[in-house]
Amino acid sequence: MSGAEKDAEAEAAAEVGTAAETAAERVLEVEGLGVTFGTDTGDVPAVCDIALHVQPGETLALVGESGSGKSTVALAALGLLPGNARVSGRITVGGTQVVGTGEAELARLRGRTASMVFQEPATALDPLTRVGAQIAEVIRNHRPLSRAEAAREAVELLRRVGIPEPERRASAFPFQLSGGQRQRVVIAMAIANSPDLLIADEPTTALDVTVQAEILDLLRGLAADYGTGVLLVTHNMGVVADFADRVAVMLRGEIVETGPVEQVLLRPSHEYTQRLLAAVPRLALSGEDAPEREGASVVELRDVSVRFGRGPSAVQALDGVTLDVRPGETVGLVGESGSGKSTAARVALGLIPPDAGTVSLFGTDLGRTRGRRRRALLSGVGVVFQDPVASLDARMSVAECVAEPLRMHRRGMSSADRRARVAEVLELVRLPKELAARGPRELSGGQRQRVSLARSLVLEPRLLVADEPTSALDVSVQRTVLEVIAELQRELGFACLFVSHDLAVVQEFAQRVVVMRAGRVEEQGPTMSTLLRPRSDYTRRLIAAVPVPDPVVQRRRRAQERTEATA
Amino acid sequence: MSAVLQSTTPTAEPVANYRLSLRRFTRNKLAVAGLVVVVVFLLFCFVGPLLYSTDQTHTDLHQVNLGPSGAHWLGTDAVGHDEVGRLMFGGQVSLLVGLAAGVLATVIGTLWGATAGYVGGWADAVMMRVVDAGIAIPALFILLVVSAITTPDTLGLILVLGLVSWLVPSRLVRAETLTLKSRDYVLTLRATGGTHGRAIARHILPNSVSTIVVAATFQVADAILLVAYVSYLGLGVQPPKTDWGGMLSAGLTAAYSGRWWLIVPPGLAIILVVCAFNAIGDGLRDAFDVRGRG
Amino acid sequence: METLLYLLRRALQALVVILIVTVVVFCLLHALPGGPARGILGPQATAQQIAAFNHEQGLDRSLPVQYVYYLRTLLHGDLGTSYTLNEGVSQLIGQRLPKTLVLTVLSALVGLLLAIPLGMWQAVRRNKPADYVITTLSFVAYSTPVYFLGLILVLVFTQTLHWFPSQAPQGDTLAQVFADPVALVLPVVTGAASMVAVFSRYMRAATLENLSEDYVRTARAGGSRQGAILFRHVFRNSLTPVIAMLGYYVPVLFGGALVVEQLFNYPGMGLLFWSAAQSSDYPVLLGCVLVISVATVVGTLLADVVQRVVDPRVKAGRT
Amino acid sequence: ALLLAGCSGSTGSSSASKDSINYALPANFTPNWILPIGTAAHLNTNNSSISHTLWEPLVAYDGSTGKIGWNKAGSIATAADFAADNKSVKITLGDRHWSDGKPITSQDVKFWFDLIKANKKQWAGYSPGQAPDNWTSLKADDDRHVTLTFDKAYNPQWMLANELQYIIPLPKHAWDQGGDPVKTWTYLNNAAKNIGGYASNPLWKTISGPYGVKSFSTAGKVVLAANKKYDGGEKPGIPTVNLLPFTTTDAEKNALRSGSVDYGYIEATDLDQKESFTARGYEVKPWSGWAITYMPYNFNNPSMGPVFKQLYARQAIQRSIDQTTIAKVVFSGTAVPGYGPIPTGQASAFVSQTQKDNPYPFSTSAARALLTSHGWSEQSGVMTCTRPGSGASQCGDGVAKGTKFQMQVLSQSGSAVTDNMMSAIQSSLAKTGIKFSIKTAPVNSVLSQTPQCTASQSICKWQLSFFGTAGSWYFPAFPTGDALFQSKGGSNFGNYSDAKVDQLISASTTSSSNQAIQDYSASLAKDLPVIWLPEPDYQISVMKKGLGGFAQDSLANFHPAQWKWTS
Ligand SMILES: Nc1ncnc2c1ncn2[C@@H]1O[C@H](COP(=O)(O)OP(=O)(O)OP(=O)(O)O)[C@@H](O)[C@H]1O
Ligand SMILES: Nc1ncnc2c1ncn2[C@@H]1O[C@H](COP(=O)(O)OP(=O)(O)OP(=O)(O)O)[C@@H](O)[C@H]1O
Ligand SMILES: [Mg+2]
Ligand SMILES: [Mg+2]
Repeated sequence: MSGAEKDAEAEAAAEVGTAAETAAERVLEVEGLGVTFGTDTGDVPAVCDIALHVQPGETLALVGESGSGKSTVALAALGLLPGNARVSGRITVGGTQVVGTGEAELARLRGRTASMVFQEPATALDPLTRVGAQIAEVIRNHRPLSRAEAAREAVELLRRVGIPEPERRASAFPFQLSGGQRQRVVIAMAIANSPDLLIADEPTTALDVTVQAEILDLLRGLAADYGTGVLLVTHNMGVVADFADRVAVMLRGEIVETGPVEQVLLRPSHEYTQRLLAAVPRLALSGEDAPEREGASVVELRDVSVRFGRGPSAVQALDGVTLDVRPGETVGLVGESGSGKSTAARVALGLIPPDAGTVSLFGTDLGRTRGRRRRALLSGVGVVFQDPVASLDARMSVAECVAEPLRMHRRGMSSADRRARVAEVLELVRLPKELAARGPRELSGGQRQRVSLARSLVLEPRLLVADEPTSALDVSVQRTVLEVIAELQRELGFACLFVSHDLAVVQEFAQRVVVMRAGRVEEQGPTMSTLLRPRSDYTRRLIAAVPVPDPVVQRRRRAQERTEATA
Repeated sequence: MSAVLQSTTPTAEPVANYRLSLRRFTRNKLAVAGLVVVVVFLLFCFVGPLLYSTDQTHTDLHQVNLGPSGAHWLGTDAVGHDEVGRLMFGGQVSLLVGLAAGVLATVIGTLWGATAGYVGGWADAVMMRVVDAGIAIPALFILLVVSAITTPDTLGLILVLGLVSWLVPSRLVRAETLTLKSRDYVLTLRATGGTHGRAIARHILPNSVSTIVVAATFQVADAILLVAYVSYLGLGVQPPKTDWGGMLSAGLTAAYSGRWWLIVPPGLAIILVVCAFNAIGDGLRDAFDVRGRG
Repeated sequence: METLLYLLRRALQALVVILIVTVVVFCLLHALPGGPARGILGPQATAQQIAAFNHEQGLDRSLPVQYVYYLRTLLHGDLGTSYTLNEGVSQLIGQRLPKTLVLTVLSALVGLLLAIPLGMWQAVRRNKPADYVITTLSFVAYSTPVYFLGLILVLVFTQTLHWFPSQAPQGDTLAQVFADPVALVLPVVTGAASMVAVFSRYMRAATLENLSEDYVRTARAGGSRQGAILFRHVFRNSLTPVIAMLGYYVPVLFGGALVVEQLFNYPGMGLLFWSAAQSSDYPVLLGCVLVISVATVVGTLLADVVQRVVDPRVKAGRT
Repeated sequence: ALLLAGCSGSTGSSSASKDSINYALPANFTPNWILPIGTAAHLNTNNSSISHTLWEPLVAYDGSTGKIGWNKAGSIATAADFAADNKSVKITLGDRHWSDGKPITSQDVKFWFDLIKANKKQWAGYSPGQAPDNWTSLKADDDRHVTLTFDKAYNPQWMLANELQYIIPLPKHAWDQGGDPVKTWTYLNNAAKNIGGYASNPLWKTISGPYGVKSFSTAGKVVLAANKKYDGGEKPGIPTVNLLPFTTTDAEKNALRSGSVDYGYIEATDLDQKESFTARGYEVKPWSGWAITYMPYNFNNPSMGPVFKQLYARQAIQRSIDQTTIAKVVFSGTAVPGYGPIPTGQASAFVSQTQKDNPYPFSTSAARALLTSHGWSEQSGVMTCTRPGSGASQCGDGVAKGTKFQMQVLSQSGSAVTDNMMSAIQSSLAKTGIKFSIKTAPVNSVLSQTPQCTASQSICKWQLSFFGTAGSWYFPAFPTGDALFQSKGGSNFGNYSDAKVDQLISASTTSSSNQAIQDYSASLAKDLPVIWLPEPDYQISVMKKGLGGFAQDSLANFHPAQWKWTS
């Protein structure tokens, strides 16, 4: 549909009357929305009595705790909820009622009047269809273009979302693109028919900060150029501050606060919003380096290289990495996605044998120890892996998971003692006792991650390797957990290798920081001096890309960047 | 003939909650019907002879090829055995061999596949080439040779059928083990000093249980079918023993003589029981599969 | 280049597999008691004739010598000569294999052409009556012994309804076989039945899995209709695991061919194999097993290659 | 109806015109040899039937005239005059010609003789001490007369029936390779190894019989066309003869039912459907064979050999087999009970009264009495030797105390009738207290697993063997037992040995009266060298009505030239 036609339609709508006028002004209007999921274990009421609206050219940010129903609202708006959802209330998109409308009619709406960008770029695209074709498909769903014309337009869209060499990339398969590029493709699909409404459900969480910033810029441009209304779901207050006009805060299926972004972020009225904002880690602008730690390294990587695969498709995941962690110290490992952080952590744990270089744990070469001695050595290690779903055996209860290290290394312990110890550790990570008997599948992502953490701490380790231990947590819970770790560390004096992509968190909790890029150590040193006065461009860019959860500051920063760029 | 109705991808995350699985299983009507059929047939074959006793060891040449009547509910066969009794008697062999061979194949396959998958590297490569070779050699050939070397009694038949059909489960279990062993919880265990034994016993085996159980049901179905096939080729159990496949193929000669009672009962028995086990396997897979929700 | 290397590696593995097969088969054959001579020459044969036969066929030499000898002739592309059929094994297989291939390939094609849409349709209508009906039917089709199914089809369609002839085409050449498509119907249907059952189940499972993938939601969000999503996206994504299974299905197809050939008087490879087994015709037996093994290995190899073509991720080693 | 016509056309419709006939070859047999000389592997019954229709034998001694005798119409010789001392024979050839017009002369007979003499080891008919060993010379008296001299006097009937019947005049002018019989043999055999050349190679065009090869497919279908130049007594009645191969009897029966076979067969179990075949225009005519059926005992078997050596034990076994009922019920009357070494399906002058009278009628109680009176008693259902020793009421030489009377048969697989017979035997033996277990294998495998052996050989584990689904042993016209029951006889699998029997056997071949062979018949009927079993018909033929004018040859050969469409 051309712009002219659209205008005509808007005019037609305007003629009907004032009531219709407001509806037409609001590209999305939600009233009294309730969604309940029917599951094996009974009904799960996800959201109830939600009311919100989005006007053309406006961005509404939907924030709130994990599991509060943000995605549910977003999906409901396009009628994309799974089959087990029961919806009540009213949703109007571009004048069309969504609830109760048939698939065929909704298909006419989707991708043209309103479209959507999903969180996970890895799986959002059909792996077997070239990206150009996938974009063209959306175009041809709504406009009578020939195949060739649609293909040409797809290339144009790829150019618009900032993909280099769009002609060539159009014929790439999704797996041949990076995560950021894939997300751009999804956005290209979403804007292919210049929709009135764009719903973006955590469009940048899977991406690292530099890419995140670019994507947000892109969305902002769209809203400005085409008057597209945006519903943005995110947990990142920095993004909200950067981008939103208005904010709605959700808690347990309800909207607890709405208002203009300055008001909500700077003068929150609801208690939950206040708590949320207080917990947001902020990059400090000044500070002192912690004193150098003494003592022999607990873990030391020297000139470690790791290569995955063979032949031309091989990946050099680590390339001459040298780092060490001293007793009582936390070393933050940062860097963009795919830079080799997790790999370095795994090498340190002896899970990946290095192709070159040495790894020593507690002063012993891990490559040369075997059997009982090795096990004894490893019993002093606690591990939290990045993916909370994969980290726990779904067959075991929470208590069993946490008790497993005790069973392995404290054979003599009585079961009563063991139970007591497990309860103690669960308490430490702020997990309620009732959870002990549940299976990991019955927990939220954040709870699972804390179970993992409890397991790693149960033996009072001498070394804790934590790979993004808080990625699935709300900022408030994240803060609590990180404080627990810091406190325990002060108490027990263990060393900690802390992998994170969140520079603010690292700045707050690590004494030293190692910045990685493409398998190499870009720079390392004491936290404050490294992050406040970075020596490499790369680090500087990483820091610049971290958004600040303050709309005023963020706007100023952006203006500054722009002038720097033009200068 | 050793095809399987098995999913190409091993079932994903198992569910901790068995009650939930049971509920999901019972919701699958076909699976429940399958279970009922299997139980009914087990009762018929193993308890039935106590209620309806017939002479299945001696022939009676004066009572051959009789149609159904009050004395012989399903008539008699070409050497005078009562057909109902024969069905029970043959069913004992078919069910026993099918179940035992299916379980045996699954056990061998599980051990082989789990070892190959867990040990990895060279051992895996060699073990999997052996499996490939096994798949490439027609089972029929092995059956022919083995039956020429030894008399296939019930035990022999179980062993032979078990030995020709462990390949598919072994591939399934290997695939499962491969993914499981790189799961973070197994890595965590190893990174914190757990032994291989513990990893296998606590994580890998319990988590592949659904794959194994599902494989076993399909394997049993296949084994029953294979027994029938083997009997058709004249390699089955020897008289006075019989099995459904043997009865069916013997009955087929009477297809044009209108003696349906020699064909339909054993044919139906095979189809029903094999269907039943397939349905059970299907139900189990749904029950264990977390993606199958809703 | 990468593909070439991959092919080379796979071919090498395949060779190893085939070598294992020959060793196993050879050993098994010679573990058979009695040796073939008496069986082939019949009860009337004299001791002299048996000795002459064993000498002529090299059966009086030690097993490893025989194996090496066999391998050597094999390398020259010679599979030996049948003991009973007065022909070279290569010629025999050359005559019989194409006929069996017609049968198996047609069965496989018909089977897949039916199974794939059926499976997809079932997935779309999951847990609806249609799904239950087809599921039940495919269980029944799978559970019916091939010989039983064949007999029923013959009884109904040739003896009662007289729709089809009771024999497969009797011509020797493929042209003659294809000249009589009506006669091919029953054998192909018999061969395809279990194929439809198995692969419709595979396809149903694969389709269900793909329908729950995120990209389906993306496509829906882009305004694509259910039909378009099914055919443009889900279909291709579901096909790859099904293709992977095809290679392993080769021996099953051959096994089925044996019964079909017996029932429909169609002397192909299955029957050749069977009668060679009946008459202890070692060279033919070895030749047949070898062909089936090679077919299986090549089948799996092809399935892999096709998968690489269909699914670009496989090539990049990221599945 | 249209469809139907299409179908029957495809399967090779039955010869509506009376110019051809479709004959069903035995299941799973494909013709693959036409040369009248060759190895045993090649010259099986069906191959030689085909070869005999191409090259007429010198003396056709068979059952094609209804009873076993010399069929002069189908022979090249018109007379065979034995010398008074029975040490030579003078044979007169008819005035006959090869298909290329050249006369058939005594040189063609000599050609065959020289070939066989020089290559006897490879020849199918060879058995040491017999033809050609016992033929000292063959002399061509003139073009139409030859004289064959023997090493001693022979029973003329035996000589005609069992030895002279081998001789087949061959076209020397077309086949001879420079007079070297060894080279010629090799040349001819090599040429015969090319089945593809059977219809085209000029070698096979020079024939003397009523038919020539029109086509010969490697898949087994053979088309014979009448030899227009044939000048013998058996003029072909039907111009084209199609010999059709079948994979299984079921396939053959299906073809019969659809009418595409004129002359086929069914199994004994199908006799109850006789009406359905007559309704389709067929006649069912059993084809009885000149054969006996039996199960050899392995007298050298380490465990059961000593038991088998006891006549009372063999009697007990024989008396436990109800041949009459088996023949009537299991074989549906298509078998006759057999009580001795002479076939009883046809009337003959060879069978003794003793054999006809059945010396050991069925009675399991009598059988039990035999065993119990010889020191056996039943223990848990199986007779066990309790009184070892060689006394009259003891088990006998070599039978150890505790020996159980249990034996296993290796029986031919693939026939329902055989399976049923074995079950019946098993059942009645069980009533006597003899445990009889059955193992089945393809007939070839049975034969190779039940060879002559000595007790120490591992292959000597076999106890009983059965390979007689279609009759165990087909005799030439004169049923001597030299190969079967003579000590060291080539096919005396169980190593039966009895000096008196040896004597009777050699008397039967040399003496010119039938008394010798009757004595032999009586003696073996009583001594039970094997378990005698019912003699089944060779096949139960099913012929289109109107096909007739011939008798089915009990020697199991078929003679297409005799087939006629009479209506
Ligand atoms: N398909 C489903 N079946 C059952 N329950 C569901 C389903 N999808 C979501 N839920 C439940 O609905 C609630 C809201 O989920 P939703 O995904 O909307 O949360 P969210 O606010 O997007 O959380 P997050 O920030 O973690 O993405 C959660 O409690 C979740 O467990
Ligand atoms: N098992 C593996 N096989 C092949 N390549 C791998 C493997 N593990 C990691 N890689 C590759 O190695 C590189 C480094 O990966 P790594 O997981 O260490 O990154 P990361 O810094 O932890 O990223 P993220 O922030 O996304 O977790 C990436 O390019 C990744 O694709
Ligand atoms: Mg969400
Ligand atoms: Mg990582």
